[in-house]
Amino acid sequence: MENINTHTPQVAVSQHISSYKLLFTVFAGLILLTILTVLVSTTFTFSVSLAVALALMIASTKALLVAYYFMHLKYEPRFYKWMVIVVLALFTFFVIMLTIDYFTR
Amino acid sequence: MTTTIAQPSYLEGKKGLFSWIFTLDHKRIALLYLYAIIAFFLVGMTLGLLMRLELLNPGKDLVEPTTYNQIFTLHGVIMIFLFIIPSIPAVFGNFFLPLMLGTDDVAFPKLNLLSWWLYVLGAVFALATLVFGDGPADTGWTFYAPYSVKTGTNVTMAVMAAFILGFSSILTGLNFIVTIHRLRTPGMGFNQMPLFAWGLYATSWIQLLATPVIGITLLMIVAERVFGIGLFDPSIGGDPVLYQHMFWIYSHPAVYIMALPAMGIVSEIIPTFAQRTIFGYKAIAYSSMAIAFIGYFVWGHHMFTSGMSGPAAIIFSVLTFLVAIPTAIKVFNWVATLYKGSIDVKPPLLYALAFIFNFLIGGLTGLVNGALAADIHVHDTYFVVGHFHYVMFGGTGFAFFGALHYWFPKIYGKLYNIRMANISFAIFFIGFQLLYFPMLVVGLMGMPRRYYDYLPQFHVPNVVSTVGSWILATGILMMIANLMVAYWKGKKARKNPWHGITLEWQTSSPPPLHNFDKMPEVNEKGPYHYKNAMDQ
Amino acid sequence: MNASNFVEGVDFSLYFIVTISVIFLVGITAVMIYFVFRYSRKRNPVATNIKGSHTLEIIWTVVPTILVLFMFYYGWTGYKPMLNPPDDALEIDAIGQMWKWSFRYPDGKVSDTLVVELNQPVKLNLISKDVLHSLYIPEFRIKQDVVPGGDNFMWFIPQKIGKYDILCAEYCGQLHSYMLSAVKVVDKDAYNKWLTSSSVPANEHPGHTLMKNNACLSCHSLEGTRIVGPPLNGLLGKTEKAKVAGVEKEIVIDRAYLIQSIKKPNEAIVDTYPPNVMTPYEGILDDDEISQIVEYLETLK
Amino acid sequence: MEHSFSLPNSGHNFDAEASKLGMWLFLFTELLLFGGLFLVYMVYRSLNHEAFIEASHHLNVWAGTTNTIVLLASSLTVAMSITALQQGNKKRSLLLLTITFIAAGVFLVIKYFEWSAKFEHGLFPGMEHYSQLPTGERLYFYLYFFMTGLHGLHVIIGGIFLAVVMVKIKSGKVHKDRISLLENGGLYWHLVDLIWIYLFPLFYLIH
Ligand code: HEA
Ligand code: HEA
Ligand code: HEC
Ligand code: CUA
Ligand SMILES: [Cu+2]
Repeated sequence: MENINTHTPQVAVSQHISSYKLLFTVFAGLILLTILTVLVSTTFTFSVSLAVALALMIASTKALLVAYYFMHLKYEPRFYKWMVIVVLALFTFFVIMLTIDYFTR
Repeated sequence: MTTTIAQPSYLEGKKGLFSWIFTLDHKRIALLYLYAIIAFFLVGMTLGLLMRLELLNPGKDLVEPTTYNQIFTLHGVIMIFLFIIPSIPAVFGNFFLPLMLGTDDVAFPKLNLLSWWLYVLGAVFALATLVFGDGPADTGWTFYAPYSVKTGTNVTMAVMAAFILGFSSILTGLNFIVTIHRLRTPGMGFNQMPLFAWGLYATSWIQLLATPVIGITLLMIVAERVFGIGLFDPSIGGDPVLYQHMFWIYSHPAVYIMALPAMGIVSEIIPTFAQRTIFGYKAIAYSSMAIAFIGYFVWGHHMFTSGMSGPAAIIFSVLTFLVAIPTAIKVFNWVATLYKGSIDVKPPLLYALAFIFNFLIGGLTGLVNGALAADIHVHDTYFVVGHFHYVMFGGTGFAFFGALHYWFPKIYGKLYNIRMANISFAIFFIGFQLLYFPMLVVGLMGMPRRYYDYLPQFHVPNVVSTVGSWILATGILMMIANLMVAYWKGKKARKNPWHGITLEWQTSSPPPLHNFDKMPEVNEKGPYHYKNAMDQ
Repeated sequence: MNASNFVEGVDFSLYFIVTISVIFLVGITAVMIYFVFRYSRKRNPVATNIKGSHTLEIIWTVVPTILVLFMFYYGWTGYKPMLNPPDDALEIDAIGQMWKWSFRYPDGKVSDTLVVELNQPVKLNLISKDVLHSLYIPEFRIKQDVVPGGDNFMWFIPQKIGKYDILCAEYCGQLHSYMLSAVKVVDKDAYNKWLTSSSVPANEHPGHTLMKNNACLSCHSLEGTRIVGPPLNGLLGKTEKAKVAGVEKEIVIDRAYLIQSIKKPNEAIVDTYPPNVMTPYEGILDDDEISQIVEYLETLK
Repeated sequence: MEHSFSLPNSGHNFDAEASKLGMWLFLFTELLLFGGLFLVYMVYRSLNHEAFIEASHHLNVWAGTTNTIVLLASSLTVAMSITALQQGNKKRSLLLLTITFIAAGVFLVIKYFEWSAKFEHGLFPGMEHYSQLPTGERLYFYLYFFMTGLHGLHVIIGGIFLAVVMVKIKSGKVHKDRISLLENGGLYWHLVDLIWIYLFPLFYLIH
């Protein structure tokens, strides 16, 4: 937490500029993943839990790409990454606790 | 050296209603909150008093059952959403966070004003239930489905009120986090921050991350009422218990929204009146974060009798006990701070000590609630009612009034009558014990809460409790009167009447519009390093 | 002897926690007050700055941690048996509805009070017809929510002859505090005698019995006083105002209307009464039963 | 000589980092707002598994896929418009934002058609057909409307946000060296996209 901020914030924050090429590459990846997830769910038959896991994994990869490149998370100070991790961990804990209750009834 | 042209104080600047209700100055916004919150507190307390009157004897004393149910719901909603959650952060956090950080405002002053307006809007919604629809909600402040979906009273509006107030709370939290990260004065790292700021920091994260969950849950209740069929309805495969999960995912962390700022206040008052550095600064600071974090994972302890699975119950119970540890650490450090201090017993310190005592009873009864077997017996009885009044009112409420007495000279530049403050404190304290201790007893005897009427064996404790409520009311009214007298004709207060050394004491009383005439000096050794006790 | 098999476990966890709590409460308060006097400004004009102590921090982290883990443990051991009813337990349906408890025995007998045999384990299947309730027997130290659509249960072994209160501990609306009943623990002979006796007065109209058993009477009076719902005497032929699909209408009450009012009360909301309060009894009562009730209502003047 | 000093880090001075931090914090609250709904979804799907699969057949996978691609593309153009403005190319930035804006429109139009199809089949909570559905399927549709509805609302809010940004870019209030507002608009828009990334498989792709 110490590293961001404190003394001279009025100075403009250094800006990272993402190249169009990078953005396009990421976009292409996102489209491919979208097609993949549709294909996986419509053409193959997996066991239920595997299908859900796959769909969520692909979605999470996409989300990561969006956050990392489109939202510039990659270039943000470490503190931002920590915040995101904490928020996701928190949500995961909610999921785990609810799962424990509902699946051991 | 200090040949500054003194600016006018924030109270003197612009005059007129609009200069207040559209102000961007954090100090004026804080006062707007203060007046609104005290007003709602009095309304809530009047409702509490009515309940006690009704419960004086078994059978009907005063009101009809439905009215009683509406009264305790409104009492709960007002006390939780309009009083205790905003109380310390919105009033003293707004006023003193920027001062303590040595800066001139919060990060987003306009957002701050918006929060206040949302608060007012939410309050209007909450009170409008008195007039519109079929009267105020009669569900309890927990709005449990399916009753909250079935009842004819105006639940929709009450729930909307809570939703809007939630947003107000989120924005305050957001503002404080950014303020703390961005606006500390040069030389003040996180570990040079006053503990009140730490308390607010931990609180803000809870406000930010927990409140949206209840927001969405309450929207589901609204949708359910509007479409007449919905998500928690078992006849379509839904589960009413899921509502409870969603509700408590927010509402348990919310109890730490109430407690952490209060603990911050106590951590300010004790070193000032002991004139020595606080014992275990880091332990107190980090335990706030620990409470905030663990506090997210214990919500299930409100649902031990709901039919939750055994393994889930175990985990929630263990975690509940673990969340008590950081609190214990704080208590021990406060007491240790008194050791070898040079203690000046003034009203703020009395409130802080009373906080510790009451919070001990509240917290320790919380442990009874957290134990599975014991909670099966005491759940939804007056024991729980006693528990939460001890922590919320005995804890946070006392800390709120302690803070008011501590910072009153800074806020208004006036000093109150100390003797009167001590006397009203004593009456307040005694009334409090008489009012709430019998609740613990009658709860263990098995009297359920939210009862309009009760069996004859519960009579005696209820009488004691009601009598206590009158004594308490006397004390509070005396206290408020004393402060009002001080506001009109109190002696002028010095800049630093208690010899505190956090930054807010370095500016004049009341502070100038831009907070400081002179750059505040940060104490590199930490915010409570007293050089020599009496040299100010 | 304790009133039920759970008293010991629950009370032990309670006493254990309360004892430790009292020790801490008294100890901390005493130390606090002592410090305030011993180090008052008069006695100790110059304070000593003490920044902290790692040893102390560790002690007062570890000791409470150990204590609370014991508290947890005793809470758990007292609670665990509540999850596991014995196989030979007598299963009784405990039905909660606004605002009445009723108990249905395996042979079909329905009763307002729970009568159980001494030392015979009993399992209550908790059924709710409308909102949440919670069946609470303080003397037995047990409580469990009654969730609509859920399948909660509770069990116990009554160990002492006597009569104990049953309370509703989950808020369920207007008459929540009147949702009371009792459990009567009797010996084997008395139990068997009670089980075979008929609780229904010989000359009672079957419709009346049905109304008693289905909680109608907790909301409706039969002689003209207003409780939660409208009084049900002298309805037939009466004209009254009601909202049908949101529109005010004058209704002349006939048989069909009464049947509809029981099956789907929300179709027509009688003026000045709240909607959604009465449970739709369609599916709870069959057509025969409803016509018996209506027959009975017709006899009331 | 000290009478005019300005406090450092003053709240009244513009602080780009603060506004970005504030925006991220706000996004977290949005995430948990939807997070609550995802929790409800999770529990109900696990309790009513077959019904959810059955009900999902009423949804058109192709409409969903198209919308996913539209939204991803709009995310791309927002990200590009930031790059453009950072490089000082105001015109291109505005053009890219216009495309984003149009994409938002396309998304909403497709959603509109999907919703009206469901309305025609009476699948909206409270409608005739809806109330005859088996238990579980009704939950599915309730959640479907609630979650995509809330998401749609966010698309609209995001669109308005971007429109405001466009006006400010035009008038020169937002420019190369003061880009925060555009960045924040972008962040918000990406969040809307992020949520859809999860909604899509959870509602359209259960088989
Ligand atoms: C300010 C608000 C506040 C605070 C701080 C707390 C603090 C705690 N609460 Fe409380 N609680 C409420 C407000 C609060 N609560 C409310 C409003 C309700 C009811 C809601 C409703 O249903 O309407 C409630 C209900 C409630 C329940 C549900 C009861 C039921 O309905 O059956 C439980 C159960 O576990 C519980 C537990 C605890 C615990 C373990 C703590 C702990 O954090 C306490 C920790 C503190 C201490 C333990 C004291 C200090 C420690 C020492 C001096 C050290 C020595 C101690 C040891 C040996 C460990 N609370
Ligand atoms: C901070 C929170 C807070 C505070 C301070 C209080 C304060 C009081 N509460 Fe509290 N209470 C709650 C929060 C709080 N309460 C909550 C959350 C619930 C649960 C609701 C639910 O179940 O849903 C509850 C429930 C609750 C119940 C249980 C109801 C039931 O279950 O049936 C009771 C019963 O006695 C009660 C009593 C009181 C009393 C007597 C006070 C006393 O403090 C009041 C003392 C009164 C005065 C000090 C009056 C002084 C003022 C005047 C005399 C008026 C002057 C007027 C003007 C100048 C305008 N409360
Ligand atoms: C929880 C409370 C409650 C219970 C239990 C209840 N009712 Fe009602 N009843 C109401 C309310 C409130 C109304 C008025 C609103 C309405 O018309 O739906 C009502 C209306 C009625 C009416 C229409 C009266 C009129 O004047 O038109 C009839 C008939 C009736 N109930 C019969 C019954 C029967 C028979 C039972 C039991 C099997 C029963 N009720 C159980 C609350 C209840
Ligand atoms: Cu039934 Cu309370
Ligand atoms: Cu809790």
